[in-house]
Amino acid sequence: MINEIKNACLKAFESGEVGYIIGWQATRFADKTTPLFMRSAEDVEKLVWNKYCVNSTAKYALEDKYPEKKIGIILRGCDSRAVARMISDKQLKRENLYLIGVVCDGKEDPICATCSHKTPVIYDVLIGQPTTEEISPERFAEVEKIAAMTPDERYNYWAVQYDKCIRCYACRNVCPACNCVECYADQYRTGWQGKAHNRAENQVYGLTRAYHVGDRCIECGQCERVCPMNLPIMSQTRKMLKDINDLFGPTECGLTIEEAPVLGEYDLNDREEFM
Amino acid sequence: MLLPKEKLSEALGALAAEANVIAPVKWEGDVFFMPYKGGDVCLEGNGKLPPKDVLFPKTEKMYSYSIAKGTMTEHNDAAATILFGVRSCDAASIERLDKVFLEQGYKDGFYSAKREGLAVIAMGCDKPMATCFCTSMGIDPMKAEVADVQMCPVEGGFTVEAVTEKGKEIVKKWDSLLDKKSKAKPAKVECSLNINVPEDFEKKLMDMFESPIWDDVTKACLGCACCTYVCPTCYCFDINQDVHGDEGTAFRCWDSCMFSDYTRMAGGHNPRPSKKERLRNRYLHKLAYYKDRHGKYLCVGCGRCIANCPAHLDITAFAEKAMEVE
Amino acid sequence: MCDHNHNDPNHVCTCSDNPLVPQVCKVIKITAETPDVKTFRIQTLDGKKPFAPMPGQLAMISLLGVGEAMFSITAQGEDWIESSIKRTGMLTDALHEMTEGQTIAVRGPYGNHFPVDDCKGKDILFIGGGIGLAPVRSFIRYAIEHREDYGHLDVLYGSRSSADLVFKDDLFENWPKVEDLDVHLTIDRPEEGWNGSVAFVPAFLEQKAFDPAGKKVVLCGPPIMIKFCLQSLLKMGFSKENVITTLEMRMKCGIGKCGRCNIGSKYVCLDGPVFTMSELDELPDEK
Amino acid sequence: MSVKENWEPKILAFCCNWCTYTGADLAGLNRMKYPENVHVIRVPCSSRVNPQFIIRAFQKGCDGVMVCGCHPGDCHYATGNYYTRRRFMLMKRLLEHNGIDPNRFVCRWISGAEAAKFRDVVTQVSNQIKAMGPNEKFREPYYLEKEAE
Repeated sequence: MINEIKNACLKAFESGEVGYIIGWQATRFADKTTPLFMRSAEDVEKLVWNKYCVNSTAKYALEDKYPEKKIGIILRGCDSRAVARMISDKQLKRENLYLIGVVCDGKEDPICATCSHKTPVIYDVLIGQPTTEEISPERFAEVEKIAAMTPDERYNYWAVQYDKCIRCYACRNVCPACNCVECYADQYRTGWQGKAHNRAENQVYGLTRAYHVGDRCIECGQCERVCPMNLPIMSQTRKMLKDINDLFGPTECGLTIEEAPVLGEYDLNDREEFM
Repeated sequence: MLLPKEKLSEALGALAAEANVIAPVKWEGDVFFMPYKGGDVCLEGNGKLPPKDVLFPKTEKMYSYSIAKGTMTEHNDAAATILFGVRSCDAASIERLDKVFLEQGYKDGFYSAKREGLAVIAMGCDKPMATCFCTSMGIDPMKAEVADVQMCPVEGGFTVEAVTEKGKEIVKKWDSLLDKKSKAKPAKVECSLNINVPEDFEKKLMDMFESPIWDDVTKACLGCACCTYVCPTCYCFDINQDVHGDEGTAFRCWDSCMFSDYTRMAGGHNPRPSKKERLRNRYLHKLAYYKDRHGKYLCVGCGRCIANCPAHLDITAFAEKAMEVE
Repeated sequence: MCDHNHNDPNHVCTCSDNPLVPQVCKVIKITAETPDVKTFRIQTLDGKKPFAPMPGQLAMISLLGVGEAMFSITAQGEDWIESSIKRTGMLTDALHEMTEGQTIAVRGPYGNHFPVDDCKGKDILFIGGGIGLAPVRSFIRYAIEHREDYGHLDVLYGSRSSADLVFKDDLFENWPKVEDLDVHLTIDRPEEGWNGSVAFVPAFLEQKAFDPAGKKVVLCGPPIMIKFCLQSLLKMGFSKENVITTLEMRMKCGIGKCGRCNIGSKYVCLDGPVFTMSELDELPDEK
Repeated sequence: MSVKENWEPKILAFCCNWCTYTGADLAGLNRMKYPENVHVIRVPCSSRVNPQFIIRAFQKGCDGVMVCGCHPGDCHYATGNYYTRRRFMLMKRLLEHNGIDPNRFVCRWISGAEAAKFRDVVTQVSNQIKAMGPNEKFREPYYLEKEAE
């Protein structure tokens, strides 16, 4: 598999349209890889493809919105949904990207157990045999576990989680759905998000972010992977996705590049609860 | 002198009677320095977060005021604390913070009150983790810099050695528990991760301010504050007000040089606009600026930033790449 | 650098034993210098000076309930200190809506100060741009009070328009009366009713063609002006150790702890804000 | 937590300017009595209410929050309340997921003519919350300390 990816990268460089390609490279630790930015053919040698390629490669393209040449990205299933997410959020242009899709074999990341899209949804060239996809029954297991608790137990469960949160904003910086130019938390002069590190401010941050990305979350699991304090961040957004499924019909985000967010549109005969 | 392993919780219980004891305890799946309430202590590896928030809390009230009455009351209630289970790297970080908060220009009233009330019981390291590299930063895993009591794990218990007056008082409290005859000595320990830092590495780093190495070293960084908030020697803070109508409280809280508004000025100018300048400033502060000012590296080799970085960046990989640049 | 030993009797400061806790004071006089600059005269509640700053030192001024920021102290009298503040942000907006007599909280003095001693016996050329004249003015007033210690003084000051000239009473009445002191004023664009020079400060500086012999330069203004003035000064033969400037950085604690105002290993609030150009060259040029 | 006997709940009501606010005004004109522990905030449209307002309201000491707007189809801005409907159906469930009792967050359509409905809804919500007692969840430290005194 790795040689096919390397050949795809070399072909991309020969075409002359691609400025750099984002992939993975080894680190001094056997169980960790780090994103690699290949600018020329020699860099392609450093590319690796193993079960430790857990970093998402897609969001780095956001930092280079007006590239002279195309940005090459090697996409696993979830990365391709991240790219689709950012394109439908009008943050990336499809013509600026050269997408090398690779059918994923599942990585060393708990989210891969419930992955429903090992085959990339969007690509210029595909490597590997497309697999049949189906939504994992375990998708909302975590949400149901919390729903089974009493309200006070639920609150205390989340209170302990938000006591741990150290507000490093790694979950925001890695999330492809969190792609605002200036995040509300950075405009702290306006008082939306306090700077204090206490449970209350962490709750406001946690809930606001869950609500901002809830209807566009592609369930890539990066937020839970990067959280240094291991908070169950996904179960907040998956709660919203579960409600969206129940109320507005089955949805999976980031599958096409013209997908309007659920809260960005409406339907005249939505369920009526507030009469 | 040796404190047998099974007597440890009894020893800590004795201390907890008079002062509040902070010890590494397993909570929610990780080890954290938390108030000790009986039960056993977890001495594998190191705390997920450093013990620095005993001296430099995440959020700390400074003073409350009433706008109408124009009155101002200071909050500086520091209780005597005993910090148990501090590894040599974290103890070295306390020494680095002391230089900043107690000497550099002014004495910080909040920090110094807590520091005087603190007794440090250091615990040597017999099994360093894969990401530890304290020996490369000139730190002896078995001898902590600011320890009041130095303990080292040996066969069947811990050697105990009082270093300062405070330490002697603590050891006196443990008198009945100690086995005075044992001559056990801790074994020499070497970290698996090593970088040999050359002489005046900081001068070379400071001359590399414009070098192109910074572009590809910082490219994979996500610009989050994970590395700064798990780092034992990061001491940047922000000052803010919590205002409620007529009265308010000024507090200081952790801040990170990796945030976008850290150096953004009122007019909007920002000398460090992107993650490249910020990460460069962070690496240089750890490996150059602090040494240029105080003679010691600000990085104590605890490896927490390597273990927790979402993009798996690594300060030792950067240091090695910087050493190759002429 | 005033290194704050609190047992020196004549050293007055608000540090108490905790430098981060300010002292409540009141604003006794507010003079509107220009549409967006006001000068605030501050005094403690019992009518004394909160502290005795050296020229060029800074004060952390906070409006209770709004915020805190660092400002240069432009002047001091027997029982007051003065700071000129331009309206640019959240705190300065609130300050500009203050009325006289309201309380304000102050702590300081912070930072080093202009090298008043090694400028002794030399001519001094003060160059200011816009609000940049405020920190420079503290040294001008010091030089006027110790007039005999210094040689010929020149004040070269420019701003966008005549309405934007700060400290108009000093510029037009007080300073011209001081012996052996020349005031040179310029504005950026022509205006009717203004017969003085019309030029940017760096160009105006080159027209004046000052002779660098035995002359020190104190320069402060927007970064772009400092950059071009320095080029003109070097063309005229000034050496970098004789050009002194005071820097602006984001500051939160003011006492060299919170880590954000560093340029290389130097902290602008502790080792600065006053640096000579030669010192600045040794620091990494974070723009 | 001992509930002080004469404890009055603090309820915040975001009322859309074109329908509910007019309805509340009409209730006042007709001398209809409704509990005074409801603080009304006028918003141009019910979809102007940002979910963060709700979290901040609970933080700053409110015991209940209401969002009231025009009936679907009557919105002065044509589609505002359709977005509100989706937004707060999800918000209600997310708050429930985090332990807030769903009865503490109420969203209702009240038109300009339904003064009686406004009074009934507000009275019903106020009694409901009074029965539930003060809200302890999401409280800012400042309010927790103030209650402790």
